[in-house]
Amino acid sequence: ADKTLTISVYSFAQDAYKKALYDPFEEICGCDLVIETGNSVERMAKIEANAAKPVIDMAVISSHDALALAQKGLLAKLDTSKLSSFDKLYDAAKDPVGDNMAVGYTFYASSIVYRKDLISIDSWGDLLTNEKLANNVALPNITGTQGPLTLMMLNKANGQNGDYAKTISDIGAAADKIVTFYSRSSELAQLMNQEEVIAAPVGRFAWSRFKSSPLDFAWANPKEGQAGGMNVMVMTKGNGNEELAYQFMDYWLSTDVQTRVAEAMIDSPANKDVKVSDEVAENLTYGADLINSLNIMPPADIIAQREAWVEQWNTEVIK
Amino acid sequence: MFLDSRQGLALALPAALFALLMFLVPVGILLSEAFQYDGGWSLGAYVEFFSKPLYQKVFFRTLKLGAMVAGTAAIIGYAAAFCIVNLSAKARGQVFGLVVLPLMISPVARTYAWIVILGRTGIVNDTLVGLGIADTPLRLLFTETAVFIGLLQLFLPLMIISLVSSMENIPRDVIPAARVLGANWLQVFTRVILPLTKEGLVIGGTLVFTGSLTAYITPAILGGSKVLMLETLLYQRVNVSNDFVAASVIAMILIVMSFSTNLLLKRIATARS
Amino acid sequence: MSENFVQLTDLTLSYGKTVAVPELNLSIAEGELVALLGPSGCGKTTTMRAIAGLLPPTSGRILIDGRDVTRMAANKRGIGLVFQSYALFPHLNAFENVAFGLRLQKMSNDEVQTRTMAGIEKVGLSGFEKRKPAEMSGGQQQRLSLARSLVMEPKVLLLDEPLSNLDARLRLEMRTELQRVQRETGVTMVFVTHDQAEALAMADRIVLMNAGKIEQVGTPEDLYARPETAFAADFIGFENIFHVKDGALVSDAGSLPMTTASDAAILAWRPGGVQVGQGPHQGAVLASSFAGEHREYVIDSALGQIKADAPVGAAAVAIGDTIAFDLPLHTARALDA
Amino acid sequence: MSENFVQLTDLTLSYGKTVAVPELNLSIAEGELVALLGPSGCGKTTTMRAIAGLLPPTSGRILIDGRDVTRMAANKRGIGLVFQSYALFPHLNAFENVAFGLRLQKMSNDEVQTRTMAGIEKVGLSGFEKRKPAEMSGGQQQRLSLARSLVMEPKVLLLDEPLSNLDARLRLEMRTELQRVQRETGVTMVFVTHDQAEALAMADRIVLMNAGKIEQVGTPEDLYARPETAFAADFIGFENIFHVKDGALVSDAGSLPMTTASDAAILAWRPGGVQVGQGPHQGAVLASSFAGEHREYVIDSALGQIKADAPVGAAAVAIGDTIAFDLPLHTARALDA
Amino acid sequence: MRHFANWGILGLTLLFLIGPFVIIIFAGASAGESLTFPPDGLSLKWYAKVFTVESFRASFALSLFLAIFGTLTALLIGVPAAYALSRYKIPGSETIRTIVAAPIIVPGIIVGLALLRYLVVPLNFGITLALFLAHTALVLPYAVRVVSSSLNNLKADMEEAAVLLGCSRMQAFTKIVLPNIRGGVLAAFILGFVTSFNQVPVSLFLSGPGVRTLPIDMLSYMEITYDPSVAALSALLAFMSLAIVFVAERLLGLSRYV
Ligand SMILES: Nc1ncnc2c1ncn2[C@@H]1O[C@H](COP(=O)(O)OP(=O)(O)OP(=O)(O)O)[C@@H](O)[C@H]1O
Ligand SMILES: Nc1ncnc2c1ncn2[C@@H]1O[C@H](COP(=O)(O)OP(=O)(O)OP(=O)(O)O)[C@@H](O)[C@H]1O
Ligand SMILES: [Mg+2]
Ligand SMILES: [Mg+2]
Repeated sequence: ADKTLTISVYSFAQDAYKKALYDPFEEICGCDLVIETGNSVERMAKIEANAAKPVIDMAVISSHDALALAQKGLLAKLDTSKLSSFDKLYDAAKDPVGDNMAVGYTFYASSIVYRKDLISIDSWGDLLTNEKLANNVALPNITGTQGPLTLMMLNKANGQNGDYAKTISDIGAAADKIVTFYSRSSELAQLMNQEEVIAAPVGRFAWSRFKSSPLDFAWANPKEGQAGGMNVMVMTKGNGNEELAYQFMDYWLSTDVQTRVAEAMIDSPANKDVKVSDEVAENLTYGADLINSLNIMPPADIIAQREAWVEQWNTEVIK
Repeated sequence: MFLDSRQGLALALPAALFALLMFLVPVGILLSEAFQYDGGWSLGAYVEFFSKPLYQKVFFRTLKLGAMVAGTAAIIGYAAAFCIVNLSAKARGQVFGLVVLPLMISPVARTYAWIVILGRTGIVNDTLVGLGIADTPLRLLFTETAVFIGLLQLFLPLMIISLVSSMENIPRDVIPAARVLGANWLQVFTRVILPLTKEGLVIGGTLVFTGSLTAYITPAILGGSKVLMLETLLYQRVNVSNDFVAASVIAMILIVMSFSTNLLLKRIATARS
Repeated sequence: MSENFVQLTDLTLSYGKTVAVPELNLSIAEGELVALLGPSGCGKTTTMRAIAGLLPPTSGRILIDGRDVTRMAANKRGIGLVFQSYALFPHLNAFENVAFGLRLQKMSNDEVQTRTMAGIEKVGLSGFEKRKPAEMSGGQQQRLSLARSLVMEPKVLLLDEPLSNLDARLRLEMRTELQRVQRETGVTMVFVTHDQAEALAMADRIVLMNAGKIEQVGTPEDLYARPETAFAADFIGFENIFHVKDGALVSDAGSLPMTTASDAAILAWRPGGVQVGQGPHQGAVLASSFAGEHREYVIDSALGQIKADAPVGAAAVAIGDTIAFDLPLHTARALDA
Repeated sequence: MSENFVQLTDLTLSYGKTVAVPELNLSIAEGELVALLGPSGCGKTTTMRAIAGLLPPTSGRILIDGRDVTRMAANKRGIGLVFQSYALFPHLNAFENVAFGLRLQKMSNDEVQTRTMAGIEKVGLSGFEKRKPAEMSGGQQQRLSLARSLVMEPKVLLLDEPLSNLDARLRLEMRTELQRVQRETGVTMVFVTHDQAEALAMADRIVLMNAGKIEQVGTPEDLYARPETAFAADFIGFENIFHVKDGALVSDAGSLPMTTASDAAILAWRPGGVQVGQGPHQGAVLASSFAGEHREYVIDSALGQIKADAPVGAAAVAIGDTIAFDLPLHTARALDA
Repeated sequence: MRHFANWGILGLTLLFLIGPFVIIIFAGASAGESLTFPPDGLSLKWYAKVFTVESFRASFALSLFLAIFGTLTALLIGVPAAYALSRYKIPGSETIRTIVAAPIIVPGIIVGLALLRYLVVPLNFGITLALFLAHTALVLPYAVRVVSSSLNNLKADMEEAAVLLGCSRMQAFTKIVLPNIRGGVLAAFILGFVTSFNQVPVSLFLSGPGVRTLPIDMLSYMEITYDPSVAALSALLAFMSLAIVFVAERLLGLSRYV
């Protein structure tokens, strides 16, 4: 094929995506997909480095990273009329970062995974205060996607009403008893499997790794509720391949593809029309009720405060 | 020695030009960004860097770990190299093969092996608790100890290689001569072996120290964000904060550290004789 | 004064599986100067290293001054060794090389200074104190190595080809110096050489070795005049060696009738013992060379090559010309088969 | 046959700023065998390297067979050089070392085979063809290096201490072989040695060098009997050299009256020219050594140390005893100041 | 007694150096789902899985290409440089030495970033080309240093002898110098090969859609899961490197030179 579309995606479950999304799309468009994978920060850094002459046509990243890129003028404003499935999306997914710079394609919940045979978790606050968790708990690093979510929930649990500085100080005070601040969920899974850590906040998309372990893991339902996040699609500015990119985005958002991806238990759908079995739903962040109950931090809040958080984190937590 | 220097220059130039154009120039441009501060040329970025307590701490930790790894590698390296040199030619080849074996293994995998070994239920803790040396499993992962062990294993082969090759250049009968003149083994080491292998020590020391400073995978995985080193901090500055200036500052610091350590070691080595 | 100051009993020395020296027996008296003589590879260095404690014997014993030192460490034996390869410390200058052993003893800095300087002077290297070995010529290095051992004033001093790299004059000087040291300090010396002239000149007694075994032991005069085996005779300069058979001299090349009968099995002549210019035999001159006091000829005879010395006064014979010669019985050494 | 086959004109040779050989002039005839003699460090190797083309001269010219080769590349000159350090190729066995140069020429494999084997045989290394240099003794390596140059049949063959590592017998054999080769092929040979006996024995002409300069050139007999300077005399064996002043012999140590008057400025005696056992002078014996045909004494006299040879038949004098001696004028060599 | 102490020290050192390798081999042979030692039962399924991951195949090919051709290129320019530095008096030879050795002391991330920003983006160099240049530069210091040290042990008079026997300078180099330093060249090749093959920091930035070195691919695989297949892959790669060294040793007698 003489047409190619270069996309940048998260690296997990590429085999499943290939079956559910890439292969059928290549069939339809008669083009080649070139796929770059990696975690969102690295991919963002490269999009920025290549801004003058974009290599990537279309990328999927976290909503606040999308906002950051948008603010640097690296993204193209989306013409939603070119996305036939746009109306089927949950409202929250339609314009998550404002100005139509991105559309959401999946939601995820975020809560605490813990060893049900050793401990019970009722509240996010337990992470810092439960005696049994001293030297047995890991938290996500503030620089990752999960970090701000945990910060938000700890803030809520301690009734600090958005005074994140105070929450970071609390984490700093407890830092000696925290095994590590992880940056990859796979790393956390390894640590929990070798019993280095018995509880830690984690995104729902990683749950399957814990569920299959011989150890007794459970997904907490803390009284503050679960945190939530969304991953979005964006298009780089001036990539010259817009038509194909729209075609691909639309295909990915279609009920067909979203259902296939959901049934493979990879991504939870952002398309309202997707219907799945209870058993599948159990593993996903599925359904309007659940999605509406999630504590979601506006991307703008994260972007605005992150530098300050990292700064404070570096002085008080990492020390 | 052939004296036609033009021919010599022609032979050396391709390598020098390659390193210069394809390597030093781009790196130099990047590093020069660290001298851009508030729109002009200044050392402001460096002042700012060293004014942050975390950065100071990371700086000194990196220095300390680098020195400790190099020092320990030198001690173990001498013992091992001396044993290797004393082996028969055949056994020497085989042992040498085993020593360089770790170099063949991806550092990624090597480091993950340490996660398994140093874990709460890993072999080290099992042994310590089993022997009654420790009551409860020690927390080794994500500590400086873990990073130290990982780096040591990573770079020890380089030290052994340098020391073995410089020990082989010790003239044949010099050690027996010292023995016959009344030196015990410690004196043989300090007065004969050490001065005669200092070149190997300088090369090995520089390789290990520089390697420890600029290693990325090991501190990233075994230390995580709790044991930041300059290289992992550099990565964080680039990737998380897009802060190229701080990254350049850190890179420049690393280069200066490596370079001055090399000079210092050379100086010490030549001053002694 | 002990007759058995250094005593080697059934000493077997090997490198891995190859036996270099099998079952050696040798006694050396206190204050004696013994030369180990023998061709390259016969085990001279090997024997020295064993005495010094650098090569553990496979079997047998080494006694020094009555004490069994077979298992004693090299640095405890109080033995000096001048290495064939000098074994100087390349990182130390001449002064520090000589001072090395002294500094290891509890000795004041002043004394180290005095004794080192004296040692350096003895070998004629004053003024070279600051030079590194690499900046000295072969002969200077050899002398430095000598000085390094001498200053230690060992009970036994082993010297492995200590003069091989010196030119004739320097060699004579160093010989004199070694003999003086030995006389003055009464040290027992064993020195190795492959040069018979040196062994003859210096030694009280010569031990001639061949392929790891002792071939003959005796005074220089003994060995020079009365070698007991064909090997010894050949090595010591009786370069013309022939079997006697039915009143004729026989070699691989042919035979020559004898003028006087002899009942010896083997007869050997030095080049100086061969008479040239007149005699019953004839041969072509293969080579001729001037040697100061005499002229050396190689003569192609019925017995093969014969080496003969002619007084320098005699008219020189050109190469290729025929010359008359004799092998007189009175200059021959008779040997058993 | 050219009288000036190899001609060095005002040749100055330097290492960086240090001049090793200043303005050397020397002519060597075709087919001549010349020895470069001189103490260590006098510039012998340096001169050889310049002739071979390995060291570009600072100034001056080198002519070979009438052609100026001063700027000619070393591999074009057709000169052979046997290195003092052998310079064998460690990765090649003995056969391949010798065959190396032949293989570079357009020559059939058979011929390479034949000539190489012949060369190896000449130096007595048959059977060692498959050995690597590291598996051979020093003397064997030296002979291999010789063979490698000989098979090339160069016009000029330079040999830098080609026999230094051989023992007396082997050395004689190799000397004979070198003389034979030279006679048969008529090659011009220049060889370096620090051993006067070797120079005397082999050379047609000896060039005696001292500190980069030529001290004397002459036939062996010339040099041996008639050295012209004190340095030459000393080097060639007139080891007892004294100034003549007011009818007495004078040295740094003292003076001794002469029995016969002489108008020479300097007189020199070989040890063999000194008469011992009887004579007007007395001295204590400092050292005494057996040398086969004679006994060498070092006598402590009013002139300092005197070296003297006594016939071996005479009764030996013990060290420390007094001995009578004379310095007869008829055995002395007179020299200018 | 000495012998015993000798092997004692060596044994402990080797245990420390090789222990992790043994763990990797066995962890990769686990029948369980996660990286553990001792493994939960033995099976070869993870070793088998390695061959089914498509991206590993592509990135292995890229890494192998870089390691082989990057190292060869480094040797191609590095050996003459080492030769010139040890045999000629060159003006500024210290500067040349420093320039050539510099890539060792520059942090890899900076190298990757610099090449990306100043070669790839403005000059339109492809990522593969940039990777190739970076790996060549990284191997260059090893090539020059290792080859230099074996050249220094090689006496210059052998080349002179060869020239006098009729060689040109070039022939003297190929017939005499090269055969005698082949151990050094081989050691440089192996050192360069493993350095390049296992290089991570430089390649962190120098990767693009479809272009990724194997270690980076392994790292990103581990973003998703720590299953034992990465251990299995590492063990396989180490065995591959060992096989290369073993063959080299057999063919060229490496141990005589190291
Ligand atoms: N390290 C060694 N390993 C194996 N064999 C050796 C070793 N050193 C010497 N040999 C062998 O032992 C024998 C005796 O060697 P040694 O060095 O004692 O000879 P040498 O009499 O000193 O000869 P030279 O006059 O050449 O110095 C020789 O055949 C030699 O090849
Ligand atoms: N590469 C060099 N650099 C500097 N000086 C040198 C070099 N080679 C030799 N020399 C000096 O040049 C002088 C002559 O040296 P050369 O090697 O020609 O001596 P030689 O007569 O061959 O002595 P030997 O008998 O010891 O071999 C000596 O003073 C020596 O120190
Ligand atoms: Mg020996
Ligand atoms: Mg010389």
